[in-house]
Amino acid sequence: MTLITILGFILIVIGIWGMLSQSNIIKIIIGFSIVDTGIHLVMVSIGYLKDRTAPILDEAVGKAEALARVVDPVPSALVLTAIVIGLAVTALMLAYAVKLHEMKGSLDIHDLKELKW
Amino acid sequence: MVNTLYTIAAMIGLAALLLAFVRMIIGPGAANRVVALDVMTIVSISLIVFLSAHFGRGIYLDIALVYSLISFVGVVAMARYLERGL
Amino acid sequence: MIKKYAVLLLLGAFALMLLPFVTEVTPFEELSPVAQKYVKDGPDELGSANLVSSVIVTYRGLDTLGEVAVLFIAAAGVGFMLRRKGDVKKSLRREASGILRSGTVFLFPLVLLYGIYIFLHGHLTPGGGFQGGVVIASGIVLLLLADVSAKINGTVLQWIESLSGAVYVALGVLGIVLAAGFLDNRILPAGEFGRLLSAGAIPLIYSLIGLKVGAELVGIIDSMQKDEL
Amino acid sequence: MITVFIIVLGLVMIAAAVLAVQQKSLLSAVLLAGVISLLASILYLVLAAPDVAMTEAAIGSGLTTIVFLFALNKIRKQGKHD
Amino acid sequence: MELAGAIVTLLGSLFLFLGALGLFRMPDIYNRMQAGTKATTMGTLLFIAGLAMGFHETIGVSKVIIIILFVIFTNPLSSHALARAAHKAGIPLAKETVMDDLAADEAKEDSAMKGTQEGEEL
Amino acid sequence: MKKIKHAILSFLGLMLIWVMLTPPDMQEIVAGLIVSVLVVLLTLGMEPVLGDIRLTPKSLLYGVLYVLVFLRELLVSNLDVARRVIDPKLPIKPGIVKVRTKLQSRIGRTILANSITLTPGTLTTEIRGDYLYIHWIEIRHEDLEGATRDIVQKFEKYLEVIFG
Repeated sequence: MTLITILGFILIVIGIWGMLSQSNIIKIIIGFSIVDTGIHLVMVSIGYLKDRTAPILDEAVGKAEALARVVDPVPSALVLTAIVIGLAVTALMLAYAVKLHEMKGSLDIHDLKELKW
Repeated sequence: MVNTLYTIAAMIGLAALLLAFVRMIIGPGAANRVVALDVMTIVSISLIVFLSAHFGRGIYLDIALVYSLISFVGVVAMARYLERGL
Repeated sequence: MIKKYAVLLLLGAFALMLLPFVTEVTPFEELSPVAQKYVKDGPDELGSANLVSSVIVTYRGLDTLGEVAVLFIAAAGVGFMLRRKGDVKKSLRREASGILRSGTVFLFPLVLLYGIYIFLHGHLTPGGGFQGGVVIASGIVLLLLADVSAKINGTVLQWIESLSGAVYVALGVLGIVLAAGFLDNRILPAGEFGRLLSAGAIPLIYSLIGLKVGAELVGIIDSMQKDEL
Repeated sequence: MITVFIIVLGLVMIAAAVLAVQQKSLLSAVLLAGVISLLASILYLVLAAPDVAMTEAAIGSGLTTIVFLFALNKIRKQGKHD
Repeated sequence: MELAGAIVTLLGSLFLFLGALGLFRMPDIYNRMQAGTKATTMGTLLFIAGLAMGFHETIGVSKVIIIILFVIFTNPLSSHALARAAHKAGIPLAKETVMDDLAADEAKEDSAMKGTQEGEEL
Repeated sequence: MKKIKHAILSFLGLMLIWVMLTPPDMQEIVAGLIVSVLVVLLTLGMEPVLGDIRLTPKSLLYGVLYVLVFLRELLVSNLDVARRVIDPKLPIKPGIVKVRTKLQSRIGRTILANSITLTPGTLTTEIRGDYLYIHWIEIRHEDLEGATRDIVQKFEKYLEVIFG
């Protein structure tokens, strides 16, 4: 549905705004996860076909009529794995943030002066 | 007639979700937001069951079940964080 | 100040870039050719009622293997980042209330049963290995939350994880030998469509994925939680 | 009917996202990110993708929030001992 | 049967709304939790039961019963955990509050075991 | 002894839930048997909370009565909350009171606390030893005995027979 596509794009833009404008590392990670959600919404909404139902065959959808009644299963499969990867990446980033806080005692990226040119 | 009643019920459920979200916005403090999130999850479980009936697919109910278990774990984690027991 | 404008400019550029997706793309009326093949032949070829599962486990099985590997690397990375040598102080956590503890003891078997239900029925209902593994991991997190003295046995966790991973790959290789290719599910009989014992090896492979994902996620949580400073 | 659903949930999600970015308190920001995932999984159901909805429910609003909480907890403890 | 289901669902949604309204109007977190827990539990129960009555051919009844059982058992438990956490975190009660036995008892205990330091480090 | 009772009861409970989750089919029932036994074996090391349930005809009868009382109280409590929330003056007089319970078994206390949370105007906040601390939305008795009589005893007489 187009509405959900637009919603996904708005979420992506908000997330990028958060990542760029905030200086706290945890807030940047939250922005990243918002972008993640937005991208997943866009991908699933592109696979949606009007008035169709989930690609799981049971009493409601028979084998014969499946071709005319189900949505695209490929984006679903893609997004499903992407969500799990998103969790792994988020956990890894948080581990970095914890380590960084242990070394520097601060979560603000302005306090990390060594890498600035 | 019957369908209109169901639709009205779902709309009232959405209104409840919105009201809980207002509490989420005004807070004050994280603890109140956790309470609001708890209420929002419970309302969402109802809405998922409604969507399952609306689309006529009984298999969607599994998601409501996952929600009722996972939201419990999440709220307990937040509570333990607040009382410094994590 | 300059930074603020730069951010705004970048966001505007992004919005302009994304705009054609909204205005010019017309929604599809038909399934794409690949999806048509999956939907038309999938149920008869593989015997799985959930087409998403058949795509994940068999048609794009190699991607899933890669994904599980990425998850493993992330878990190892978290464990590596947060490892701590020597001086671990006494844990300073507040005890959970007795009501929560006995409620957890009552609820944990239910969570476990539901997780197993999800990954055994990956080919019939929404769900599968990833979701089931996450539900089981949440159950174990619940135990960690409710009991201050609860510890996770790292050796058992590693054994579960590596054993299920090894069996997963072995099943994949068996697919080359007995059926059409790597991770083909037709190494077991297809069974009757729509019952529990159907879809060849999909329930088996999904159970292994579930165990592996669950073990990895518990590992991540464990390294996040233990060794308080 | 479903359109009303999408519009209301979408507006709430956008508001939650903006607040999550603007919020001063980290814990509140994490909770608002949890709300986004919660409502996204309802939208996945509308989009006829129950597998994705279940994954988002279990991971997005469950485990991600818990992992964030554990990390915040570790950071809080480190702050105490400085 | 369908009409009865619709009416039960409508009733349930009204309780859900009242729960959210209570969450909105009450003065402090404990009273909010009171409204939030009770009304939403009952509301969900009625909402789901009504849907099961109206659509029992398509969605089945047994899974709905399991959802109701889970909600009835987990909802008060999580509320209890939250209420305890809120009190331990020192969130104040509303100004209408008459008495607080728990805080009184905790203060008594703290003065009794002064010097052990255990309470301080948490 | 308690452990065996716990194992059998939890096996039966898990099996019931499995049968309700799955469609009626022979394969599913066999799978349910295997999975339930597996889960019971995996959780054998935990506390046998269900071992406290008494299995006499009287306790079963009281169990049914308890469910009926609980449902009535749930309905009453919701009407009570509705009345308070709708009233523009918001008639509340909250506070935390202390009550005592006679129940000894842990699962019995848990169910008592949950029931109290779902009944009119009360919310279990903390448990310490034999005392429960309860947030009451409209305090009617400030003393221990009065509050115990009002809040706890309507459930306790049933739960005492079931769990002891």
